[in-house]
Amino acid sequence: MVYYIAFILIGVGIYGFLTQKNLFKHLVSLTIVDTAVNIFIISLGYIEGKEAPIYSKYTPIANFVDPLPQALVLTAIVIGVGTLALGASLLIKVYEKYGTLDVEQIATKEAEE
Amino acid sequence: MISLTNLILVFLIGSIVSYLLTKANKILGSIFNFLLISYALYVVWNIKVGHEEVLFRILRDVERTLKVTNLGKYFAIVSLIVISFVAFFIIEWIRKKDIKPAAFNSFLLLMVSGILGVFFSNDLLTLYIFWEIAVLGSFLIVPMGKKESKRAAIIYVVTSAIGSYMYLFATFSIYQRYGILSFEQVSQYLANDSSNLFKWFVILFIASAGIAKSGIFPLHTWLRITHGNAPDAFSAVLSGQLVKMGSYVLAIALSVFPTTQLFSSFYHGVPLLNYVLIWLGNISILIGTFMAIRQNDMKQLIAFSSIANGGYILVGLGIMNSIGYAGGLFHVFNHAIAAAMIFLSFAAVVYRTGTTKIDEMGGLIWRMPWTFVTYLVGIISLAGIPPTSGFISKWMIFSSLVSKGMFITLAITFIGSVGSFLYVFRPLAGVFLGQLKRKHSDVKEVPIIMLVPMLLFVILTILIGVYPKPVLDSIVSIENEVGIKAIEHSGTIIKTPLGQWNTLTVFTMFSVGFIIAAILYMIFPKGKKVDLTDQYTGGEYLYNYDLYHYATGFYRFIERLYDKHPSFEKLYEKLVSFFRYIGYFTYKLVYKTSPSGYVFWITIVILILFWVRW
Amino acid sequence: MSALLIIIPLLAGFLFIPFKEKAKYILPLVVITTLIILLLLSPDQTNAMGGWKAPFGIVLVLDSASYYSLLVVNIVFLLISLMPQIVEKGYSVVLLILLASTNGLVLTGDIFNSFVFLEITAVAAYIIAFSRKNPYGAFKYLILGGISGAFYLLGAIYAYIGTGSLNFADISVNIKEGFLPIVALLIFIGIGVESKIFPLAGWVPDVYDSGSPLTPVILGTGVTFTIMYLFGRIFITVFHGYFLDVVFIFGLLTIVLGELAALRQNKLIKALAFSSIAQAGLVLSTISLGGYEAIKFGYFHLLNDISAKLVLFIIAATIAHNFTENKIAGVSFSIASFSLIGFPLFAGFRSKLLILQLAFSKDNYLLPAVVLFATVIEAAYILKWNIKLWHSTNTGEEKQKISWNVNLILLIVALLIIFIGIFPDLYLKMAQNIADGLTNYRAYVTNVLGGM
Amino acid sequence: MRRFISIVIVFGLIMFFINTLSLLPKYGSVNISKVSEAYIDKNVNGNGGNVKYNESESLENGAANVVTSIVVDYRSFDTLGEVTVLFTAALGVSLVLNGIRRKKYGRRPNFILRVSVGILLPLIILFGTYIFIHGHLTPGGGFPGGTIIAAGILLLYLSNEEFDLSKTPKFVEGISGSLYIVTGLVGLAIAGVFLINFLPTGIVGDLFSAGIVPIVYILIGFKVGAELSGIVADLHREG
Repeated sequence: MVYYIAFILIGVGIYGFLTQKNLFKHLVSLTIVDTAVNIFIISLGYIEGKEAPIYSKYTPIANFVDPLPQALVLTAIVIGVGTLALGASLLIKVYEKYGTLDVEQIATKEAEE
Repeated sequence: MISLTNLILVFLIGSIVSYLLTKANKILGSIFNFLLISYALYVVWNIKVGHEEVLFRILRDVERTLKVTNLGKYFAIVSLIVISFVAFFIIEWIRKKDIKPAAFNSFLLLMVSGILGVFFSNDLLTLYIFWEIAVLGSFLIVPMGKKESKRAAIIYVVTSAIGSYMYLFATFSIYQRYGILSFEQVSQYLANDSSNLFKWFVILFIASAGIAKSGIFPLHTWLRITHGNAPDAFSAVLSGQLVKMGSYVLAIALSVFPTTQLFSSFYHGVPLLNYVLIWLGNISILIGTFMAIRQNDMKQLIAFSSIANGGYILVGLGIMNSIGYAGGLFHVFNHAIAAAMIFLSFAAVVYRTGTTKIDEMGGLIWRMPWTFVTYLVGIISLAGIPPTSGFISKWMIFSSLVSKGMFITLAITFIGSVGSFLYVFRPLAGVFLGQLKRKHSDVKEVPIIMLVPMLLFVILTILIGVYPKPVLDSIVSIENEVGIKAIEHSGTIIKTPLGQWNTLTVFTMFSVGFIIAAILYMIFPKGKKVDLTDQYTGGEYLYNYDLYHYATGFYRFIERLYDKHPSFEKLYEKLVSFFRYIGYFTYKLVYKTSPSGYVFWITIVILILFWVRW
Repeated sequence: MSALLIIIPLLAGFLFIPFKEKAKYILPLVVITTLIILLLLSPDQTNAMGGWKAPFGIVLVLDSASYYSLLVVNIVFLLISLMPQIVEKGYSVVLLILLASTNGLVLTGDIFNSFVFLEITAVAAYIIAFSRKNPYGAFKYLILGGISGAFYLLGAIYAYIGTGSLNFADISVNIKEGFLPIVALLIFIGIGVESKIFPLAGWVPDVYDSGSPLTPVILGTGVTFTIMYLFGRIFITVFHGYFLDVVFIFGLLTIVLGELAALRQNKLIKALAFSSIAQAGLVLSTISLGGYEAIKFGYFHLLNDISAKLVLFIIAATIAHNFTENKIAGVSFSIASFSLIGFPLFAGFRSKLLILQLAFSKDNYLLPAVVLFATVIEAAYILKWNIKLWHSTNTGEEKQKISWNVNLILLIVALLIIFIGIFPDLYLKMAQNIADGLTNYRAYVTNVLGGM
Repeated sequence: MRRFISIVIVFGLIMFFINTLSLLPKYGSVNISKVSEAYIDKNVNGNGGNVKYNESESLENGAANVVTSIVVDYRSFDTLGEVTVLFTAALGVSLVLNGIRRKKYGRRPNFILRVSVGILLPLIILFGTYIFIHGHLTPGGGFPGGTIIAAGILLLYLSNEEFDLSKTPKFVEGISGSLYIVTGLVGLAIAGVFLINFLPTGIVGDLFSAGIVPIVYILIGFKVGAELSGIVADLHREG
């Protein structure tokens, strides 16, 4: 069931790309796609009736969910953050140069050069 | 006597040496060039036929070999004669011209090494390698000419690339089908190959390299621009010799792979393939002649004449009976010498006057008499008037056409030679006859070093015109080698089914007539020489001195007949701009769009692959 | 031990972050040390990271293919590090990170690890792609890279679900049969964007024309080779050539449309960017002909293309006007462009000839026709630029003189191109080893999974 | 028109993904892969099996939090790559936004913010350090801990105008990153294998257990904290 949510979220992200004019919204759609992929990865590891993969007082014996997707997601999230940070700073420079973040106006400005 | 491979290596290294030498001193470098090329001519002259050498190995099992054949030797001698004369001409010419002399000399040697390789290669791939080296060498020199020559170099390379890449395609399909590449084996395999389509495809694609290079109909547009704008001395080499490389490949395609045995005869013993090629030759004769009449720039005019003469050679080679084939080969020699002679005289004219436009010049006969003589003999041989060698080859082609009964081609070739009288006379009248322009009054004759090669050409044409035995002997040996019944000739008499032609009697008749005319000219009182302005014309005083030179629009009345002629250059330009538009379209659509465009393309690729895969 | 190739540049990068400007001097040292280490290592060894054996931990595989690819990539980085002129202030640290990530991409034997290194290369490439005049191009590249990274990650996850582990060798051996199409498709999208396949490589012209000379030089040569190697590793060794017929069609499309688009460019760097797209397409379609010979000639052509591009991009980025005052640059530019077109005495001719002969021997008449058509177009625009630069009359506004070390490197690479043109077996032997390593996947699997 | 096309495309894409559902195991009934089985039972090298909290002694990994054991020990090379991505991103941000002066918003931060920062900041910092020190015992670890510290720094930036970390994040980042590699190199020196866990792993669940895992995670905590605050600092700078 969660798979459908993940796929629909990817669809929303891509839809955001295809229709939005403002560049910052593209960055937001990129994050949506990243989070959607992360949700999909996490949902692949879940097993009904099993606990979080940590040995503790409450869960002394191994009765755990699949830990590997969670480890991979940890990395994927940080990569998403890295790209987002760089994208935001690039956008600042784009705004500085073109004075706008709208795709059409940038295209017209670039055509003038 | 050094072997061929070393000769080619010497030229490759020589091109670097001559670069350094010319950097030091222009004249020294050009002299070095001339000596090296004449040494090559000497080596090629007395190399014995059948001598074979292994060169190097590219595709694993097929070695690259060089082999001296009669055909190759004949073409090599013709080319080297032309280049050595031009190299001698360059010694003086290079000093004045504003081109980069060091680069010019070194690329010239690079080109010669390519040419030597082409004529002596024994299989399709070596021929392609040296062909590309020659194209590279000549490509580097062409842009040194006028402003327009930059664009001309590109058109030149692209057209010759089209031709040579079709040739390469055919070479590889042969290699893939038979596993061998050398000419004899290929012709044997082709002979007993069953599929007619493959034979057609192979021969046509190999001939396409020749078509591109010798400026035959579909790929002829580059000749006008390249010859017209290349550095003057080099356009002599370009049209005198490089075009002959194209005829060499055509000769290979037609005679070494004997098309007569490969295909059933279509019309009086001429196979359909030859017939098609002959018709291409005809069209290029028509185009060459009619377009040449229109030209005002003398170099472009002669460029169109090389298209026409390329057509003659193809018609000659295509007929494949003894007289026609011999006529074609002889015409290779004549046109090489005539075109080189004419272009050298133009180079001399430009050396002195600086322009190539016919209507800007006039009356140079008094100032540059020897250049005028070379030009006169050149156009006589080009037009094919008896005492010079040009007539013999054209006469052979006509007689073979008659004996084959191909009357439409005969009619076209006649129109071609009549047309050649017309367009050849235009520069004669425009440049040499008529009034001398005031700005050319101080023009002197070109220095001796430039005159010597021109006059040598003159002597050579008349000598071969009178005594064609050496050329005819080598043509006979080629015909035997290629398996066509050789023409019988003895000394100065050439026997053809339609009668024989004795060059000696004709020459004596001509010289007698010439002497009588000279005597009459001496005896009768000559007209009083009068200055242009000293005449009474109905009360109107002539104050404009240059007005009465009628070189501008010389053949306006003929040009009006076909003003709206279909121009292939415009057609090809449209084609190029069509490709450019596709490029622009993809660039705008895929590369210059906003990020949403990129994502759009990614999703489209996924959907296509998804739709195709499942 | 092979981990050192990744660790040393990374350590240098970390240490030099506070004083970025001075990193310019230690960059050549680091590259030389990695080269020395590489030469000391023996080609076929597998190092498990953290001591955990193959399917469980991450494994770095150093077989003949990755050995020679590393050699090529490190030599390219060495040449670039010897030219501090083209590296802007503070970018040497980014170059160090890029070197670490390219070495990692070549060495890694784990699909998720390759995703991480691909992302490091991508992020480093976004930074290099950015310059004062080109923030928009870098941003577009970031978006495209981000999306392709997401798809690559999805592909990795599907591979994990399909085989139970993330190791290349494990995937190639026991991936469940239904998963291969979906995994191949997603990975193709992920790598396709980086390896300049036709519809996906929208970023190339804007990024290569970023104004800073470093971008086209490093992205066009070093990173392209690594991505092509990764493509070979995944699609041949892991997927056993499963997806290659699709790649063949895309390759042909890339060649034709890449060349056509180059025809109309009026800036030299953009034209060269399209030429590198077309050449990448040619390499990909040659590789996807399938078979040991095809891969060998594909990588041979890639080596020739890389050496020609190195020269062309350096000159196009530094001085883009007449060569009269710096002759050596002019001569090497001409030599590189002749080798690109395939004139006989130069390296490009050899590889084009072998590719044509190979295509014919596989009864594939489409590839030669496309290659020859593309070469005609390429001859047109490359030679146009050649003439324009040699004979341009405008006295270039800034009389930029190339410094001696850049000239020296240009000359060395140009002479190498001619040398390869005459004796091609130096590059051929390298390409042969790469093809060996990639094709016998049984040795790869036993090397990784079996031995520990 | 454009919206309609994009809807169709997105619908096609979702259909593409849904089509792959037939391959995937049903949600909730995934069977654990052989690799994760080994991670959970900590017997990759075959001497693990039935790990029990507070009892099993000197296992091959020893970290109570299995996810941390994967992130830092079994697949520690991934995390090294991971940290480099963040490092490059921070480097990139500083190269792209190489502003000098600190951006002044020109309005004084309101009273509540300035006072509450005094109270909250130590708590945030304490909580962050707790997270990445106990990385191998409780959920979370280097990355979340570092982010919390960076959030604290952000709070500082917002609360007063003059606050500016000049170059300190760069130093901290550089040192912690190279220390992480050095621990890996020490493993290489001792046991000839990069990033091996050369310290004793103690009892599952103790604070000082699981060999180098906590040390590495603390270093990562510092590094991530320094990098993210570096990014925050750069974004606050002019230009």
